[in-house]
Amino acid sequence: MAKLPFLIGILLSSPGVLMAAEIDKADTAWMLISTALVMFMVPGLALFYGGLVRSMNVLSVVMQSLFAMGLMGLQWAILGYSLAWGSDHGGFVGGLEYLFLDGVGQEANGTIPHVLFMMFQGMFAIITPALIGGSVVERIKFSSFCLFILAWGTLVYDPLCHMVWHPQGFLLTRGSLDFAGGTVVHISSGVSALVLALMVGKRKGYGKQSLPPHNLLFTLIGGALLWFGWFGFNAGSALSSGGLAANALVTTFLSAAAGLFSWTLAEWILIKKPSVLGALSGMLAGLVAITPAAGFVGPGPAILIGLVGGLVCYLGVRIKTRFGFDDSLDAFGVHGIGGIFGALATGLFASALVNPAGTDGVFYNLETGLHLLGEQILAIGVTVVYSVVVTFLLGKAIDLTLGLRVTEEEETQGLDATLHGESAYQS
Amino acid sequence: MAKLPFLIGILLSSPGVLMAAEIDKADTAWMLISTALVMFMVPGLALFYGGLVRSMNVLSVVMQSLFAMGLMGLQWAILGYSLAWGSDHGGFVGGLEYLFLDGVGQEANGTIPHVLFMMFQGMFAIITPALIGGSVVERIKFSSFCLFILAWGTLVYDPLCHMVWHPQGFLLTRGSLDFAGGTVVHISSGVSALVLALMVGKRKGYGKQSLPPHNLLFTLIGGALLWFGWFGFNAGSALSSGGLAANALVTTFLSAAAGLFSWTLAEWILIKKPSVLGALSGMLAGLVAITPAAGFVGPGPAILIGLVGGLVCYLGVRIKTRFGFDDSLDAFGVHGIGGIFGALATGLFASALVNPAGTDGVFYNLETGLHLLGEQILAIGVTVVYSVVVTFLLGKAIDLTLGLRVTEEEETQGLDATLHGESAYQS
Amino acid sequence: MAKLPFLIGILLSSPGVLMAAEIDKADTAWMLISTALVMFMVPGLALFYGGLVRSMNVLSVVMQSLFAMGLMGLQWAILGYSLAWGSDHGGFVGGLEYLFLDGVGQEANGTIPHVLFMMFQGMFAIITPALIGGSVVERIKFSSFCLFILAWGTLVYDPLCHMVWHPQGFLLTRGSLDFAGGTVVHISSGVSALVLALMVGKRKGYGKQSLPPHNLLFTLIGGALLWFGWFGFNAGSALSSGGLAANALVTTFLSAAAGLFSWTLAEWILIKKPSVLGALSGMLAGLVAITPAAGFVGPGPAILIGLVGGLVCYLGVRIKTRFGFDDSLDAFGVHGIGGIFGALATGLFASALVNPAGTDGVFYNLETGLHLLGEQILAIGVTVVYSVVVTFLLGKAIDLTLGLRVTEEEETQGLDATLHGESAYQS
Amino acid sequence: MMKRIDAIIKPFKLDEVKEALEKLEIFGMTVIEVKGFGQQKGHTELYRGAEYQVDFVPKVMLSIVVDQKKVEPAIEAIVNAARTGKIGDGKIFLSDVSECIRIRTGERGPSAL
Amino acid sequence: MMKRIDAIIKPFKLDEVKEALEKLEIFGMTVIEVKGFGQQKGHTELYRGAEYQVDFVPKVMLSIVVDQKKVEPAIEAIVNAARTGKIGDGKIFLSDVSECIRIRTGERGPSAL
Amino acid sequence: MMKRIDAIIKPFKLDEVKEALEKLEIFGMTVIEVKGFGQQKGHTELYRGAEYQVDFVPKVMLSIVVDQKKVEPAIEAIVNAARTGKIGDGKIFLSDVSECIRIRTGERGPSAL
Ligand SMILES: Nc1ncnc2c1ncn2[C@@H]1O[C@H](COP(=O)(O)OP(=O)(O)O)[C@@H](O)[C@H]1O
Ligand SMILES: Nc1ncnc2c1ncn2[C@@H]1O[C@H](COP(=O)(O)OP(=O)(O)O)[C@@H](O)[C@H]1O
Ligand SMILES: Nc1ncnc2c1ncn2[C@@H]1O[C@H](COP(=O)(O)OP(=O)(O)O)[C@@H](O)[C@H]1O
Repeated sequence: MAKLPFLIGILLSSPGVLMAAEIDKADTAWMLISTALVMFMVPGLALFYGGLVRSMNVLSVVMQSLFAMGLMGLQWAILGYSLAWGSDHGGFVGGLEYLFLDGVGQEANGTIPHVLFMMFQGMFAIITPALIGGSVVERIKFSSFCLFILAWGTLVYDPLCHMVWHPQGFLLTRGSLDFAGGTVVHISSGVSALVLALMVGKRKGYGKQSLPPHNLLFTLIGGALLWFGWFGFNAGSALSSGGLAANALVTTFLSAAAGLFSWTLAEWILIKKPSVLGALSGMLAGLVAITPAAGFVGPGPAILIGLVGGLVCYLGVRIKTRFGFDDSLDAFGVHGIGGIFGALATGLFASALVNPAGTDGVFYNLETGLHLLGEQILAIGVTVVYSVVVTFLLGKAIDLTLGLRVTEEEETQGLDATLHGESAYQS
Repeated sequence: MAKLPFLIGILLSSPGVLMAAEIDKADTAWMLISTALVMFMVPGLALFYGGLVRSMNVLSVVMQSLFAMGLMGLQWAILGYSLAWGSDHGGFVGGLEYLFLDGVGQEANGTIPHVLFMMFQGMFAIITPALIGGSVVERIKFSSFCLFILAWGTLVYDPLCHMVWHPQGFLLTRGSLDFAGGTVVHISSGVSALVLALMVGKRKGYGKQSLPPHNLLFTLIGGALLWFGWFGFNAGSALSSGGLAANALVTTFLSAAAGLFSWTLAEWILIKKPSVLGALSGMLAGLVAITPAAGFVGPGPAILIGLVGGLVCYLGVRIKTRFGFDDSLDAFGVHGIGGIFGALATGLFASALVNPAGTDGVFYNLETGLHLLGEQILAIGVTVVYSVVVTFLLGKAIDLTLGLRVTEEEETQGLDATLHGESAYQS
Repeated sequence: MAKLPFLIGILLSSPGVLMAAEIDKADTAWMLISTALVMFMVPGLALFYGGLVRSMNVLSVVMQSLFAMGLMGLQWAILGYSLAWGSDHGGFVGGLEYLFLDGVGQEANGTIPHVLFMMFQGMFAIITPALIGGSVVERIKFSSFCLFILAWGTLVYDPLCHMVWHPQGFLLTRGSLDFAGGTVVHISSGVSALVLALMVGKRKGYGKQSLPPHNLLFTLIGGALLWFGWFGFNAGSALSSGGLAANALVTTFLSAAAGLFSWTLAEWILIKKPSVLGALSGMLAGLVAITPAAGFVGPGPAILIGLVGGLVCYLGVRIKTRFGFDDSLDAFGVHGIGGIFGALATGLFASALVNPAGTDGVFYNLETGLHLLGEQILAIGVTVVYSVVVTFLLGKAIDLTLGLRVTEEEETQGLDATLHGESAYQS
Repeated sequence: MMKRIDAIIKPFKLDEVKEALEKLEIFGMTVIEVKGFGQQKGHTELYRGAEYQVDFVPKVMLSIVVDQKKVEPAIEAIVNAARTGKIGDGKIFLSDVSECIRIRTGERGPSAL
Repeated sequence: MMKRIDAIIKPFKLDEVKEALEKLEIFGMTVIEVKGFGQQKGHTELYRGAEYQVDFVPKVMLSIVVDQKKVEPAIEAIVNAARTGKIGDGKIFLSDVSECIRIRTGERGPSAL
Repeated sequence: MMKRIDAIIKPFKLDEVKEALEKLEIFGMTVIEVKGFGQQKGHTELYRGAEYQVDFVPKVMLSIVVDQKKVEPAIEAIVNAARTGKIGDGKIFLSDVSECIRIRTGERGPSAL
């Protein structure tokens, strides 16, 4: 539904007359910069994650995101865009007419150039697999990780994107709402990250040594790029300039601010120390939680979603100490938990006044709201089950062939030197 | 006057028909990105300041700006926006109709969605109190700082914003000009920073040890974010796309370049060493100085303002060695002095040709110019006196209750470990 | 040709009626942010380069780019814009009517304010000389470098910009295509960097010691800013929002992704270690290679240009080990080689379908293509010869007067301490 | 008599060595990050597709001053905890310390350790 | 005879110790950043809301080679300047140095200090 | 008997000193980054247009344990390689090492070097 302008464009025009739709230069200006903003999130993620590991592994972590830009960028142009956005097949996957971007040009798609729509969507297809890396840092084989995200992007992300956002996608047509990627991006990557972390196993020394972040300033810089870029991610998902984009930008900011506030406060009260990593994690939790809701809820609910989202994720990352798995950088704790919370909250707080293309959630209209909530739960369920199953199969296949994990010696000496032939720092 | 489109919107339409005004998508696109740009300045400030302190305190400094995002962001949504931009009360403060953003939606306010106008203004309300932190780093209690900025934002920033920018604000209606916050942002925070620094006292070792910056690269990155974001700050203050925004962007760049040039040259001539911190400080001085003038003066005067602004602030930061106070990161020396200089320069160089909503300054029309200059001086005076008095009262109140300063042991061991339970770096 | 809107604006209107042309607010919004994006590349370059040198010289490298902002920013406002974009003199250089930005105001130039066009172009005039610094780091005298780029900007960049982009520039009127600066920016700076490196000589210890990068994370951050900013650089060169800008943004992204991919893969296959610096270098190679082509070729060819561009530059940087010169940070290897490759590739892949202001290249129409290719080769030749000759003369003149190189003691102790009186890091 | 044990070990063995020493009730030590040259050669690193040799290997040096009678048990504990059997496991050097002073109290000799 | 004084102190005491030594006309010394383990326990740090114990404490080690006759005054000066009275003030270790050479001139013995 | 040579030198001389020692077939050494105070004064640095004095000078300390008979050649090699003739070239300190153990094998004495 977030993709409404696109939907209208498609519905009103057979492909042959797509060129007839008109490009709006102001919408295009906003989508140009939004696309650039989402791209900027990828190095943001690299820095956010990179600062949190030990210095001997920082480059290996950075490389996961950086190389995803090349690998998944090309995959999207060659195959992924078509699988996600090509003509519908049963509500699950797109056709192959856009292979190698065939027929994707400057003509209007909605009110922006088709090629720009393709690229904006492509940035989501890059960052989503990169998110997964956070749970398996400091021990996964780089070659196996590359193979995994290539297959995962093709088999998980592209079809999910179709189901949730394509005008004939089965989750969209049933009525679930996901403005900018609660299910497609965060839940899918979050739960896959958990499965992969379980398969790869814990880091050597996990639970015994402390493995603290080596440079929180890089994490801060990464967090800054993520927050900044997220405005493009969420407000760009309006696919146009105007009131809806403005609403999405404002809800995005307020939820992030509220998440930052509540997580930090929780630490302050419980442990007496409000920390920078806590503030950044809360901000991230707020951003994740608002993602599916940004264009369907108003500023007030956005603050609530952020406040609760921060607390929910705070608990989310504490789970692992209870269950003893090593989701090293909390890809599941933040993106999985936060994404599920956000998708549910959309069912509660969505308002047709904010976005006529949406529905009233539980708090505004119990009838439509309960139906919406049901669809949200279905969408979450489909995303979780599908992601978990495919990730497990892919993980097993790779483990049995290439192997998922580096040797103990490589892990001990650090992946930067052993896999990438580099050291991040020289004194 | 910088807020003219808003002004017209308000004047022409009773609140009931505000929805009738039309949203311009191009203006909205520019304001969406401008809002994001100003947000980006907050982590920019965190990095700029963070790099300048000792490594054991970097996180505590970063946290001042970061937490302001949560704290002041929520304050703005709940109360601040209404105090600043609600219906006028005597020219001094706004009413309470916008409490909890009630009635602030996607309807047009000028030519952009109201909610977006609110958010753009909100970013100013966040960064201004964060600026104050620069004078009291490495020794102020975090809890006291939070309490201080919360009260200061409510009692100083919000009313000042109303007086200077609200269409019925008393300084605006009298005729003073402040395009993007020379008085509201820089003078207010700069002089408050000075007062607070005097109340908190000097850092242990100040004047005896050297206390050098621990990482100038982070300061560079912060400076880059600030410069980049300042385009949104100043050119976004046109509240529209077009010639005025273009003029503001160009004057902003040229003044910063000129300030960078003149400060560096001063060092080169006087000490034979042109330094990176000098270049960055000069850039900042140029940006501060042009802020009130950006949309009222042309490119030529902008260069002059930058050149002189760089030199004035260079002297400004040297004052403290004469008087022996510890404005640690020169919040007063740069923002206070630079802001006052810029507000005066606006009175000299403003031109109605550049912006019909402005007035001719002294160099273009002696009559209107002298009147303008008088109003500028009045606005400076009001800002200085009001900020100093309230800051002093707040500071005293907090000092007598919570205490403003950490213990000597906390100061010695560093605030990161003692207040925030973190270390920025692990080798 | 990339500057077509400008061209039309000029042709249709005598200077007296230039004000009559109309400003498009959406185009202006996009150009405002594009200008900010290109500015952001300058600190990006500072960080990219700064991370690659030894820690005792990082500030001296940063300062080259930073001070260029002040020096070349003012040069552009005072003289450079007029030399490049003033009324034509023989196809080689502009007149002096715009000295001190006289007559450069908010009136339309094409569809954007003239003053904004001036500033967008100005960012190119700043970053181009800063690129040269990469070949002579860790040993060039700062004063000599400043003098050199001031003269080089005036004598090389400004006239080249006129020849290639001004509507009456002789290379443009003959028919060569350079969308965003393959010749003007990359080839000119790349070959000049090579000449200057030969004149300044190798770093002490070069070839014997390893001189490894001191902080690859700063290089990553710099790379991120460069990639992000390059969207403004290339897509902003459409000087408007819409299909052409969208095309340029997409080709820019895809070529960078492809270059990142191919360089990394080459390392992976040849040395078994895919490195972060390799990925970043490949990305940069892809960006450089697509620059002249971005608005003339479609997404498919962009991928090819990126893939081959990555490999070509990989070889390009290996040349120096064969020939034994010290192009320290590969300004020639990446910008020179990549720029030449890109300019040729434009002759092969340009398509009038993508941009009616362009021509069909060799692969689309052999006749027009071969002519175009000939013009591309001519443009390359003129740029190379002109840049080499002037750089050599300037270098000699400076060497004989000020001297190009620091003393051995300064080089040994590091330029940060000796020339700039600073250390980047304190533990 | 007190002895100073300078043990140069692989960095990731630090925790294990520390634990082994604590078992001997040796609670005081000072740790220095160093670079080692020896039979263990450094690795190759990349610079834009070119390989170069990194000569040094990151090591950690533990400096522990102990009473004479704890020297042999300490050495044994370090050797056992730090050994991987591969080249580069490191060395232990022993030297004499003629006096030890605890700054806080001014007390001297083994009891100040 | 020359002696080597290795003093491990709290980092923020470095300036004061240095000044105290300069008063004794001891102008040469070498400073190393180290991590200390001892009775002074490290602090707890946070990682996403979880606390963990940091074992080491940042310390500074001064290595000063002096002529025998300056040993006692130097120790006294260090102890006075570095003492805060709290656990973790540090230690001073004394050992023998059999020779000293000034690289610049090649001269040997105490005069080379 | 084994001796420990602690040589404090200018950082950029490290490579040359290492090469000179390798010519003597001394392949083992440990390198520490240190800050030196001495006759060589630090430089002045800038902070926003104000100058301040930086007291310390970055130095590198080489710690090399060698057999008695290699001591003099080693000293000579270091002096020659590290000398620039300017103040601050550094010092060499000699002390006794009573035992050496190779962790990997447990072997002791000079053969463990
Ligand atoms: N003669 C020596 N003097 C000082 N340190 C030494 C000496 N020999 C070796 N070392 C240190 O011990 C470390 C390990 O030595 P190495 O020869 O690589 O392996 P091994 O310990 O297995 O013999 C070196 O990296 C170096 O730090
Ligand atoms: N036996 C030892 N050998 C080497 N260093 C020691 C020893 N004991 C203590 N130290 C160093 O001295 C520092 C201070 O010691 P600690 O026991 O914490 O307090 P105190 O000095 O008050 O007794 C430690 O952090 C450590 O660096
Ligand atoms: N007495 C000393 N004890 C320990 N280190 C010393 C001593 N004197 C000098 N050093 C070290 O040697 C370095 C060089 O000494 P300095 O007096 O500057 O010059 P020079 O070596 O030419 O006499 C100092 O920076 C310091 O690290």
